[in-house]
Amino acid sequence: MNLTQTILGVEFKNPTVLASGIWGITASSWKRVAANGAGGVTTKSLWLREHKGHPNPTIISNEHWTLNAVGVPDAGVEKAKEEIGEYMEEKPVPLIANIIADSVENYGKTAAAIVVLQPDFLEVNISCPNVEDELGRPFACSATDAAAVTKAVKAVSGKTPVFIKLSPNVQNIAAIALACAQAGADGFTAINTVGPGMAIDLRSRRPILANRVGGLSGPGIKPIAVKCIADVYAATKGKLPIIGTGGVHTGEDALELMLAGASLIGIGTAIGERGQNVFRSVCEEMNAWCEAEGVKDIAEMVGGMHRKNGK
Amino acid sequence: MNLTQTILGVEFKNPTVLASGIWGITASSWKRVAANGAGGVTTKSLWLREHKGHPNPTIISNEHWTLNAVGVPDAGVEKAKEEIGEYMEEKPVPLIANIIADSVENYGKTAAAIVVLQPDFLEVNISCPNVEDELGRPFACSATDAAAVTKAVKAVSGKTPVFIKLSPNVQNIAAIALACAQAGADGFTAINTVGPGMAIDLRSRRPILANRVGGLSGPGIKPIAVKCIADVYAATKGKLPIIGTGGVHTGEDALELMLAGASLIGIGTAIGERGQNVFRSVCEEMNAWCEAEGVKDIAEMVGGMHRKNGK
Amino acid sequence: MACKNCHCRRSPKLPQTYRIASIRKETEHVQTFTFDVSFGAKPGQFIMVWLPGVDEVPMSVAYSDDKILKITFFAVGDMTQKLAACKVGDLVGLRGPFGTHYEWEPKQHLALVAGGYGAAPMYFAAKEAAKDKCAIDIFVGARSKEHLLYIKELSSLKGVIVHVATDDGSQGRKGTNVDDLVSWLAEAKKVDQIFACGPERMLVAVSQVSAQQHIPSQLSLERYMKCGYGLCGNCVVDPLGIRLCIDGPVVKNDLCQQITEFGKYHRDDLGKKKTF
Amino acid sequence: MACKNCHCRRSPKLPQTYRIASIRKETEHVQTFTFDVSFGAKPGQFIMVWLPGVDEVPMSVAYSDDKILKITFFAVGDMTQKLAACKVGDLVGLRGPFGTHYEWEPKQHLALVAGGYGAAPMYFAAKEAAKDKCAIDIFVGARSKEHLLYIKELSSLKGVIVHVATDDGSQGRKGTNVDDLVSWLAEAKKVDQIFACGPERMLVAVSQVSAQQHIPSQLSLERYMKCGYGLCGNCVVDPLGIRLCIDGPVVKNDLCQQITEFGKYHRDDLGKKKTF
Ligand SMILES: Cc1cc2nc3c(=O)[nH]c(=O)nc-3n(C[C@H](O)[C@H](O)[C@H](O)COP(=O)(O)OP(=O)(O)OC[C@H]3O[C@@H](n4cnc5c(N)ncnc54)[C@H](O)[C@@H]3O)c2cc1C
Ligand SMILES: Cc1cc2nc3c(=O)[nH]c(=O)nc-3n(C[C@H](O)[C@H](O)[C@H](O)COP(=O)(O)OP(=O)(O)OC[C@H]3O[C@@H](n4cnc5c(N)ncnc54)[C@H](O)[C@@H]3O)c2cc1C
Ligand SMILES: Cc1cc2nc3c(=O)[nH]c(=O)nc-3n(C[C@H](O)[C@H](O)[C@H](O)COP(=O)(O)O)c2cc1C
Ligand SMILES: Cc1cc2nc3c(=O)[nH]c(=O)nc-3n(C[C@H](O)[C@H](O)[C@H](O)COP(=O)(O)O)c2cc1C
Ligand code: FES
Ligand code: FES
Repeated sequence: MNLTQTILGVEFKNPTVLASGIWGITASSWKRVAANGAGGVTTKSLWLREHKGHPNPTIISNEHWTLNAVGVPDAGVEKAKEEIGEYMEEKPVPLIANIIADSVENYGKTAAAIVVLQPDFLEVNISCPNVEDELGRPFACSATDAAAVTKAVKAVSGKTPVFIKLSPNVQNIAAIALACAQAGADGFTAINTVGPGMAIDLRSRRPILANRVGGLSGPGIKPIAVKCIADVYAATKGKLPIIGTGGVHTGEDALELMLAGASLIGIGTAIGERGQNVFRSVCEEMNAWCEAEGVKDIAEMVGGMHRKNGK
Repeated sequence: MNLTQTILGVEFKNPTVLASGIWGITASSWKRVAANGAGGVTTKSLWLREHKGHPNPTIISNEHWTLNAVGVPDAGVEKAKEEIGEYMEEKPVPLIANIIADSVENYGKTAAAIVVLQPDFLEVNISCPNVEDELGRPFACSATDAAAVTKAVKAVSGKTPVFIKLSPNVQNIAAIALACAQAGADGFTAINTVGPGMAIDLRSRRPILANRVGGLSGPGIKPIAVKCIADVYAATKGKLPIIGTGGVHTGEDALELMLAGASLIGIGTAIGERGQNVFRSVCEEMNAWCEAEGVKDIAEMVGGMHRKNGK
Repeated sequence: MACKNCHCRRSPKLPQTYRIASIRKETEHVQTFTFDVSFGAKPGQFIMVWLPGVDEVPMSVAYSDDKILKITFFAVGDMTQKLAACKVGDLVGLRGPFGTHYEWEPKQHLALVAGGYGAAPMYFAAKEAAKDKCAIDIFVGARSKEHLLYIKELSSLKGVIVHVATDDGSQGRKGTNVDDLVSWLAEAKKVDQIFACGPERMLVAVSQVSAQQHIPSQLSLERYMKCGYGLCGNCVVDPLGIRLCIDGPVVKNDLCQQITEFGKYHRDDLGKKKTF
Repeated sequence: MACKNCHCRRSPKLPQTYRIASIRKETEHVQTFTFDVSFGAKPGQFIMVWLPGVDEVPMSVAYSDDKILKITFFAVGDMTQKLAACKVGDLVGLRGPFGTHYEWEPKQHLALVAGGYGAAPMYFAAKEAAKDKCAIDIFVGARSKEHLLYIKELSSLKGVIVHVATDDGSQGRKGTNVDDLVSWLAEAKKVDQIFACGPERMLVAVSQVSAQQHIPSQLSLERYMKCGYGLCGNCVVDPLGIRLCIDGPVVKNDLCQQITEFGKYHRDDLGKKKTF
């Protein structure tokens, strides 16, 4: 059974990719994750210039959810050059460079600075719910804003495919995806974290996260990811690839997101529970399920839900 | 330690109330839930006229979430009269009548028909995410619509306090709460279900819910409930009581929602996991925690997060 | 995620489809489906059976062990007729098991009363109770010979005596199975418990016999079920307010006698009362 | 929800505040806080310590049993200074335990090397290893007498020999504790393992000794930590890409020697390299 996925000309040995912001802030991390079986890796969101994150606590979990308000810290493009440069010398698996900025103009500038490092895809984070105090409502919450960012990035991205990372915290994700598609997006990543949410410490009566609120990830959000992926897939008639992300812990979770329309599967929070082997395990579980069900090629699964009889 | 809460003149022997749509479709159910320790009970959403729900499957769960798309079936006001009438003869604990309608006008009509049955509170469900195909975007997603419904209900509700049940699936729940408050709302219930989300069966490649999508409840949504309650409490300066609902399974969960600003605590999905004793258990756990921490009156906890040093 | 071992998504509250492994036509309108999956169900418990795109309905477990699950159903309406049209290999969603089950002590003498598709769960109960060395007399009833179910299977069980009754007398005694039970009991037969599964009017008759003759009984009640695990409230009965997916379907007669709606009405999917 | 018994919210990944039960001032800048809560931590593991409104930082477990937890900390910057200003009864958030721990076999001869607040976890390791009948020589080092930690507690442990070294010779031998270890080893002392906790330059010295003399060692490495359970990636080391909150803080020297950044640089909260 074939787990390889070739997406916009880039070959992934399996559909799992490291989601942005988890683990992956250095070249050595990406290599380690690749060695652990991931089909691709995504960088933490990269800023043009150094950007401070929030004070700790920034990441908290229980068995149902993870709340994070890391606040997208990054040392800026110089560090990205060093790390991506180092990774590219070996490049065990494709690299997706995730970028972020505080204005449409700066998205363009950041994209320009990163695209020269020759990542396989650019992923544009317009959907982080943890920097609202600083940046205001995410660009992903308005079709116009989302399209404007897409256009700015596409203007400088050359041949590098551009994936727009969408927010589930919107009334109509399909409309936003369509606007981005019309502005030239080559694909989507869905979803970024949900909410935001809040957790309070009972004795001190204080929100636990220093930022008070943070985005939800983990198994509790999977149904929202599935719904958003299905909406985006339907809206774009399955023509643009989707990196499905949100609450994937097992091979069956991954297959569910693929049926909804995902071509690749981002895995983040599950690393905390299933450990670094989660990529390998998820692939083994996908493989076992497909073998048992007579699925010969994982690509068959993509968007299956939208076809009559699923085929 | 005192668990009694007196809200707008109505005494609840403890802050737990049965959430709308779970278990409570008959008088005998409300009595049973009261006998199991709930401080109050809420009816399933009542329509003016008979309203069909969705075909099954309508409710599915795993350990992290419950997805439901029951589709708010109801037999209409005649049945409500019979059941509420029967309940009122004994009325072991206060009754919150939850109403729903398909237009601003019908919200007014339904409220008028129900208010004569003398429920303790009217709760107005403008936030059900499972009837979008039929009714369009919930009224709770627009400040104008939400205020219009509030006004229509308040016009006929007389002395019965009106709680508006808010949706978490909005950009700015505070703005919507404020608009309702200005239109005369006496309190809020936050939150209705999240999403909606979707779950797909792998072998048949079909969404499991007949309605394809359904609202999320259960432990996975608690952080979103806490955040929404905190926002509504802050926006209304803690002046309007909030029935905090969403993911409460334990006494500590209940206390967390109270610190965010809830005066009463709705419990729904947890009944599926902890059984009918969940009300009693949650109260015992709240009591044990308060005793250990020297909290004499549960009312002290309400909104604690918003006060300096939590006191 | 519920299955700790294999990270499959098996959760009793989330349906998953399985292929029909084999089909047996029992009577004109009744079939038995076998699935190669273990649900660890006990006699009297039910499963929610989902036909994708159609409906999901509760069905008693007709048989369950560590390898297979069986359901026996009557093609009565839309869902069950479409189910009846399914072929081996077709996908049917299953979740559960839910609810209470029949309970016995080893070596008890049990009288089982089975009407309609109730013969299936009663067969399962008889088979399991026989393993516990119970002595079993089962009273199977039907309109006529062609509608009798599970007679052969029951007859093959050791320690089980099968009594047949048909309304038209085309097989066994003419009359109802409850009449049969009553005359049998009148012959000074002593039983420890009566189990019953079948149409509500049959259950009412059994309930009366049980009360009058002071023989404990367990009856399987059917109400409209959506969730199967205590959330929707559709399966509650008056005036107790208990949910029959949790405190039933199998209820002891003591409890049953407190259900004033028993034999009188049930509620539809809107919660509206429907008289029997 | 994580605690199945009492339905409290105890989860290792979610901080919960506890009252400081007692405070002991160890030196001018070092204090020990005791909390009446059991974390079941092992020597070498760490806890994330949260001061509401300020910051959350990792701290080694100074002691843990089925009743209490202790941390010993140096007031070095904003968070730790504010923590130092706390009084008994004040609330401090704790979550964990996280990471690897020191490992030994019963009856081994262990050499422990402790610099700065490293004396606290080393005391915990010594106490636990002594229970396993290990013979322990511990080499405690500090700038001067006033900065020595846990000397009294260590001296009171049976089977533990305490060697003291100070930079200025104000107590014990003049020089570093690693020099002390080296000369002690030179006197043909055989040890099965070396454990070390202290400033990275001390660890580098121990690592070299360990490698040269072919004595297995376990070293506790510190890197900037946000989550403590493998998500943020802030604690990774080059070129292995391993996360020290998972595969550390205690690493075996074999692994440590593959960490090229060891003794050279670490990364700040932005992931920027900072040379030591
Ligand atoms: C605990 C329990 C165990 C059952 N076991 C069996 C069994 O082993 N074999 C069998 O053939 N039937 C069994 N039934 C009945 C079975 O659920 C109905 O026959 C089936 O739902 C009919 O669906 P339909 O669409 O074919 O018919 P419809 O035309 O939709 O309805 C026919 C009748 O079935 C009832 N029904 C429909 N949907 C439901 C529902 N969700 N829950 C309960 N009743 C419903 C209606 O009240 C109606 O009176 C059981 C019911 C319950 C409650
Ligand atoms: C595994 C581990 C165990 C530790 N055990 C102890 C201990 O037992 N006692 C003790 O006093 N200290 C311990 N530390 C160090 C302790 O975390 C820092 O002293 C503390 O973070 C300083 O915070 P500050 O705000 O007071 O100082 P700042 O002025 O903010 O920082 C001073 C130094 O502390 C480091 N630091 C700040 N925040 C963190 C963080 N989140 N993670 C790691 N380093 C950080 C910075 O790199 C900086 O160099 C340990 C660190 C690690 C990684
Ligand atoms: C700790 C943490 C940090 C994250 N940082 C980023 C980020 O920098 N950029 C980004 O686009 N998404 C970020 N995300 C979102 C994830 O990439 C992913 O979309 C989300 O967590 C859902 O997937 P999961 O449930 O598999 O974690 C972060 C998530 C977590 C938990
Ligand atoms: C099966 C089910 C049915 C529901 N029906 C209604 C309803 O009719 N009206 C309503 O206002 N809310 C309804 N809700 C929402 C709940 O009242 C509650 O707001 C939500 O489930 C979150 O709380 P919980 O996590 O405690 O369940 C329903 C929820 C569930 C799970
Ligand atoms: S079937 Fe839903 S409560 Fe019983
Ligand atoms: S501290 Fe976050 S990964 Fe190690």
